[in-house]
Amino acid sequence: MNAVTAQLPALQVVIPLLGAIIAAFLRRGTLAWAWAALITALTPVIAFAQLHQVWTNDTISYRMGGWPPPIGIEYRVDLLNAFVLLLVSLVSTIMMPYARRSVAHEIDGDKQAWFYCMYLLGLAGLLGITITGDAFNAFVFLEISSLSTYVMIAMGRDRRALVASYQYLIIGTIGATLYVIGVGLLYLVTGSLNFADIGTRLAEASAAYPRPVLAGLAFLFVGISLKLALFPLHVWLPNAYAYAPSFATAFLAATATKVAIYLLLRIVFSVYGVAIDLNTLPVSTVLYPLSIAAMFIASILAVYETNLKRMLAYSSVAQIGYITLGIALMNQAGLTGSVVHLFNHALIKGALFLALGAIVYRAGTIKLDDLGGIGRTMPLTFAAFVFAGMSLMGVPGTAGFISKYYLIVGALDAGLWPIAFLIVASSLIALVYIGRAVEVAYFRPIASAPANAKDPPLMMLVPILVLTFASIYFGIDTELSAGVASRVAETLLGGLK
Amino acid sequence: MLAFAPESLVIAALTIPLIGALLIPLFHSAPNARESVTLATAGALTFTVWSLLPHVLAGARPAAIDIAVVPGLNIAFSVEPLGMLFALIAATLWLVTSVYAIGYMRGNDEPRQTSFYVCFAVALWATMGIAFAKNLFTLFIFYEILTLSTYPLVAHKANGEAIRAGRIYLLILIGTSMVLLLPAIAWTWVLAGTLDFTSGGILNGKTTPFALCALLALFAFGIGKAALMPLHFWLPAAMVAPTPVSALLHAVAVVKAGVFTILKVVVYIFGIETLAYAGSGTWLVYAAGFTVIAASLVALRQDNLKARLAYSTVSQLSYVILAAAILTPISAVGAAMHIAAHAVSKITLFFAAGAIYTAAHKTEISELAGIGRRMPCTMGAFAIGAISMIGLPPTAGFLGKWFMLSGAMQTGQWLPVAIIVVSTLLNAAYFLPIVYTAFFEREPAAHAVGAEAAHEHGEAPLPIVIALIFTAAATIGLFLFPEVPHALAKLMVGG
Amino acid sequence: MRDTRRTSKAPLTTLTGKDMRKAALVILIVLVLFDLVVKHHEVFGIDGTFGFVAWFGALACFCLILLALAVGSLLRAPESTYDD
Amino acid sequence: MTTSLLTSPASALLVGALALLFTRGIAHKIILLGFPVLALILVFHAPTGSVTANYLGYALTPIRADALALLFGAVFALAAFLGALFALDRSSTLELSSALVYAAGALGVVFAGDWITLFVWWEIMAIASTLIVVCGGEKAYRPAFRYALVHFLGGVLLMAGIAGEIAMSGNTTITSLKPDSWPRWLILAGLLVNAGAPPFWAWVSDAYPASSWSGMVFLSVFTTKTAAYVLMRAFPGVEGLIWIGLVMAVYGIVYAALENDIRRLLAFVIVSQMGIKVAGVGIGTPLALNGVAAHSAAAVIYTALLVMVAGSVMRQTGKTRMSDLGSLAAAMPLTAFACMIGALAIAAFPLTSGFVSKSMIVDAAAKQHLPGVWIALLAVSAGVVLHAGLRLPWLVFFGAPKPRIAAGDPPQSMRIAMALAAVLCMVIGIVPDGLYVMLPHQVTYVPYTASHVLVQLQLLSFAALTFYLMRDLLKPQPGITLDLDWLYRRPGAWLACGFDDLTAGAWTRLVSGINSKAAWLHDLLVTHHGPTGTFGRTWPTGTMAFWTTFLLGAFLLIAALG
Repeated sequence: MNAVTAQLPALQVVIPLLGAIIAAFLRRGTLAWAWAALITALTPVIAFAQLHQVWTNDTISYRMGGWPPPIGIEYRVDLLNAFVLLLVSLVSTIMMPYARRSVAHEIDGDKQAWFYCMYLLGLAGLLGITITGDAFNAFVFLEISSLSTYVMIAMGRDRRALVASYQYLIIGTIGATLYVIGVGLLYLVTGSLNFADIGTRLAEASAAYPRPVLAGLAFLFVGISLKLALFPLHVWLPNAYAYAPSFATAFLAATATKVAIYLLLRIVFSVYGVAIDLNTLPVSTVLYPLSIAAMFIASILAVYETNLKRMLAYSSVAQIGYITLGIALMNQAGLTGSVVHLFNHALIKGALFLALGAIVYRAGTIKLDDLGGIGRTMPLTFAAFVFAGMSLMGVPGTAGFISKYYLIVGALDAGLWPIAFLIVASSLIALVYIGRAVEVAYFRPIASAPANAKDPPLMMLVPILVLTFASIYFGIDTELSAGVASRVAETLLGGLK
Repeated sequence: MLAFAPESLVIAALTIPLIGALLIPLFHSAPNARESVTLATAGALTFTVWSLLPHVLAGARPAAIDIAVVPGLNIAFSVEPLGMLFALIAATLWLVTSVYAIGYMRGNDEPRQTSFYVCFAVALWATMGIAFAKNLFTLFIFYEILTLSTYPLVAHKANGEAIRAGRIYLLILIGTSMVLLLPAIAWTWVLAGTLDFTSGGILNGKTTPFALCALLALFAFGIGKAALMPLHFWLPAAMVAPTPVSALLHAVAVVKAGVFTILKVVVYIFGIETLAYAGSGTWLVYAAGFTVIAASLVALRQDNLKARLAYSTVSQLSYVILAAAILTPISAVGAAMHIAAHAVSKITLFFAAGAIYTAAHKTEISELAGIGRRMPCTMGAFAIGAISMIGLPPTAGFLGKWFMLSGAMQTGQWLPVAIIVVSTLLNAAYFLPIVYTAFFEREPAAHAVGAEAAHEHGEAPLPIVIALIFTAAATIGLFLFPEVPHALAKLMVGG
Repeated sequence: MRDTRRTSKAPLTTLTGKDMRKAALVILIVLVLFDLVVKHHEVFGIDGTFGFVAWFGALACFCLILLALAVGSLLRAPESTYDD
Repeated sequence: MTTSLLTSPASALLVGALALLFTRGIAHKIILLGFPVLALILVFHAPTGSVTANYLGYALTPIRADALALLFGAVFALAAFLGALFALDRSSTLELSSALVYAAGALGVVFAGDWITLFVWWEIMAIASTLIVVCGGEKAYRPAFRYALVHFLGGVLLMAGIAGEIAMSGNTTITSLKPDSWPRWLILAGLLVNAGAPPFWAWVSDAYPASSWSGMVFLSVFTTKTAAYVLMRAFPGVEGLIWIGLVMAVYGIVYAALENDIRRLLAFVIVSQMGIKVAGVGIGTPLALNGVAAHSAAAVIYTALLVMVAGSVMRQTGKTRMSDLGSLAAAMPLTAFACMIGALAIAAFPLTSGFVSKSMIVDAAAKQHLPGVWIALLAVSAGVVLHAGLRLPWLVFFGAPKPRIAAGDPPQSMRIAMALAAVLCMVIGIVPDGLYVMLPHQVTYVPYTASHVLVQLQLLSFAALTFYLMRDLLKPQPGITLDLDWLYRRPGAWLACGFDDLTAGAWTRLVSGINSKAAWLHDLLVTHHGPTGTFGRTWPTGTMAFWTTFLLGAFLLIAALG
């Protein structure tokens, strides 16, 4: 048993990676789904075991192939990435039962196995980025996850999916390239690829080569910003989310951007922050305006969007703005808000996109104007949408509120009360776009598309309800979300120079 | 009946409406059973809340449930006198309104009655949560639940007007609470390190008078349910809702939740003495006074009965705010008394408006000529409610005004006195014509108004009449026997 | 004068008659002359003087009528003034 | 305690009022007459001393039966009975029921020992009296409305004053006060509104004539007299009241002298009579207060009598304007006779009630060495001939013949009521001791001295002489005399309307402004944020690459500069 425990970090990535390869050989969709579900279900177990270990003991350092860092690749699990690992794996697992019907509905039979293969590959990539302690290794996983994502998006029914995927591919590649340039610069000045190791060497290097160190940060920052869809580098996201298969959208929305944010946190706080006073770096300077722009512009875009998936995609951009705003605040409450919102938003958006997927499944459209009365024909699904939407708005008693509350307190602690107002004001826009959907769904006469719709089968419904419940529940019991997040923030800030 | 521990009664009060809300949809296709569930729930809640009263009067502060959501933010409940009073009003009037609603919803063949009753029960649940909240955070949660659960009731008719009203309702109520109230709560937390309602307040010596002033402004305008101008217009808009909603929620539960919160914030967060000493509450007298007068002036112009009542509500709510802003213990007692007094009287008026709508399908005051002869009980009750609105004895409206005047005169504040004097006249000016029209004007001859309008009718259905006679009697009864609210209000200010 | 006869049943209507006018004059004079007999307890000096109340009553009434006429000329308005 | 509250005369009348609503026919009439009688009996059985109660933490004295209260209680109950008798044929149940409530309110005020109880009954009176005015018919609506507003104004001023007084002194009992603090000024103001003092006196002549022929009897009795009663208790000897009272008295005379409508004329007479009482309160000596008490008691009866006469004329002829009336004495002999008695009483002719009461006030002024006041009161006494004393009976029942009016004396119950009132006026005047023993202060006063009788006869006869000589100048003219109510009925209304239009206009502009701004904002947002807007449309990949580069450059630049 101990032997297994010791190998957990490797298993976390290896299992889905190998699973993906096997999935590619399974011809039948259902079988592939079952396989993928099984593999996915293993990942949170591992993640939880690791989190438990990190919570009670200390950071796990796993030497890939037995090579000691910094020469070998180190898998390094601390509270931050244990938390993100658990989030990514858990949300994916919850979503898996949903996948079968939805994927079968949207993707032709022979391609389904391929889809699951890509999905597992993507999952492995995301988990890999999160778990690895090596900058270049992270790049590799970034590419793995990105490539599989392009494929998944391209498998969408809509022809525009191809364009969206293609555009994402170009942008994603640019981002990855910028990232790798940044890593290269860091390697040049520090001679190391290991995050922790770079961190210890960076202070010295920075004194010697201040410009390249800063340039490295710039490349890393912009590269990661592309992946996490920081405004105005978000434009690939709405289309990618809108035209990808429903399940893929939900999966990506809940996990991909979160992992990118994790990477940003890692670079800023664990690499640069431990070496250089963060206040001298332009991170906050850049993040404040962009975050606020994201919160407002993207939210307003969501208001005028008639395609519900695109609407939620814009909403994601706005929510990412909150998360980056919390990073910009760089204090305990703000950072806690950031991390906890990363968690909460994954649950909320997962629930919302799954609900939309169910609507696609039953009513065949997500054009808001065609969905009159959907709330009455698909009561449970839409009720889930409403409750998750309330969480998105940050209604107190829901998970979304906890994030906003920490962000506001963070802003007030930093003495930036106008920002506190901006946070609450922008969350009001969420009320508008969610409210708009609610109006159509409940108070319009039943339109033709939803007329024959009904709640989806249990396999699909349960994940929706579980995630919705979670997005409410974590507004009341926050030990797992805010409790961990607050310790994460403590650790991140505690390591700062 | 006293066998129950007060703590379990608190929990019961907080779960009964929710259980009701979950049970009601099960009887979707059996209206009689469904309404029985509503009545049973309301009855059980009323019983529970009244059972709590002796404990609270005896000085107990039963607490229940304490969940730390995040450090410092607890969902916790504790019954203090003002909350007790509010819960008593809301629960009792819910029972009455349920009787009324049965008559109204059936009499008017309203659609979607199941969801109507469900939302009603949830709204009452939220009201109980507000009443018994131990701290600002808990109160805030239930405040928002109340908004969200009443939104479907406002938009109930699902026509253009109702949807528009629903939008305004949500935007104003959620908007103010998010943009102003939430920062106010966060700020309070940053300043005081606690959000618990504490006798004497928690902000004494914590910050400058100017900051207190700003914080009070955030609270006063953030609590949009209190309908302080210029954030009042959701209330008239919400009148498109079915009358039981207007009656219980927009004359009692929702709006009273607003002024209740303001009163609680002034008494238990700021502390009357802290505010009075810092002089940070003066502006609120102006704001509330302006609302009292301006809303009355607008009410004068309304021909639609419910719109006039709505503006009257706006005006009367600011009475409570005004009373709180006078910042004396005795005027705070007045504020609490006025919450109770206005509740029973305004619900009577709305009941009457709904009875007229049900029996005669009339909504405009100008159409009411002579209706008092056809519906003597309804219009008699209306007259009693109107007298209470003007604030004359022997009706409940006298009580709140009395203590407000006492507080204002005691501290030599002339503006509140002048406001009350002027608004008394204005109240009379817009209520008396209705009573006159109903009782003394001649009903237009049938041929003059067309066959359709000359609709032969008598009183509204029996449940409606029973409900409104009850509340009208309560309006006088509260004047004659004000001991319970008065004792609770005195306990609130610690006297 | 026909009028006098018709209303003669009412005792005071005879005031309009010529005789009654004379009688009234006599009464007035007699009333004033009584001042010679009856002792007034004076308080302000003037009130004990001969015929004070008589002339004062007439004068007061005269002044009040003048005042009324003045007010009337200023403030009389048609009955329809306030008709809306 | 509870039983004594239930058996108080006020409660009895409330029960009667309620019973009246649900009965018809003979039972209706029995209740109408019986309950005032019951109230009268209960007044004399009122528990001596006081009854206390606790309300809202205040110690209340709902019943305090002292000499003054008994006097006013008895008179009010009596007047209620007379009014009910007079109104026996009145068909409006609401008016009669309100009248009993109104009388109950007045009795409640009379027996109230504390300010809160007083205020409660005070407002009950206001509501009930408004209802009585409204029952005067459709034309009564606006006057009733103004009446209600004025009384609610007075009520709220009184309430503010009482609240302040109790909050400051902690004492609820009605005692004599010096107007030396704001609350007390407010109390005084509230009382004076009901007393018909300037600047709010116009409500009397505005509302009373609008009521029905029976309603005005009740109205004339209670509101102003209770105000006088409370003023006596609370503000005796406040000098300002003397001048206010004299102004009221002169105002009443002057306006009555010009008035054409008999009921409006009587309304002015009421104000004028109130003026003398208010002045008496201002003098404030025991003699003056006894005079006010006695005069109030007397005035209740003779004013009621005159109003009954006017009511009879109105009911029988359908006319109230003196320019339309005249020489009614033949057709309505009993009414005419009653009118003469009332006129003599109001003029304080010896052997009538006015003589034995009013002279106490005049004498009190003399005894206090207030020459100006004394002279003014004397002049006012002379001025009575200008209205009710001579002008009214003259123009209505005698005087120049008018086209024949077919009318007779009113029905029996009304005749009995008038006769009873007339007899009372005479009985009090002839045997004043019955009234004097009920007065609050122990003062020996002998009305019938030769000097006193002579003074009064001289005064009245010479005043009458002047009136006779100038009678043509005081012929009834159609029209009204503008009063202080002009201020709120004309400029006030214009101002209100103007303000209303102004604010409505401003509001409309504001709303349309906001709407157009909102529309503009909406358009702007759509241009930029709509699905095809600047931000909303899908950017070409090159643009995205550009922004990426831009951000990279910006970051580097900031880093380099920072």
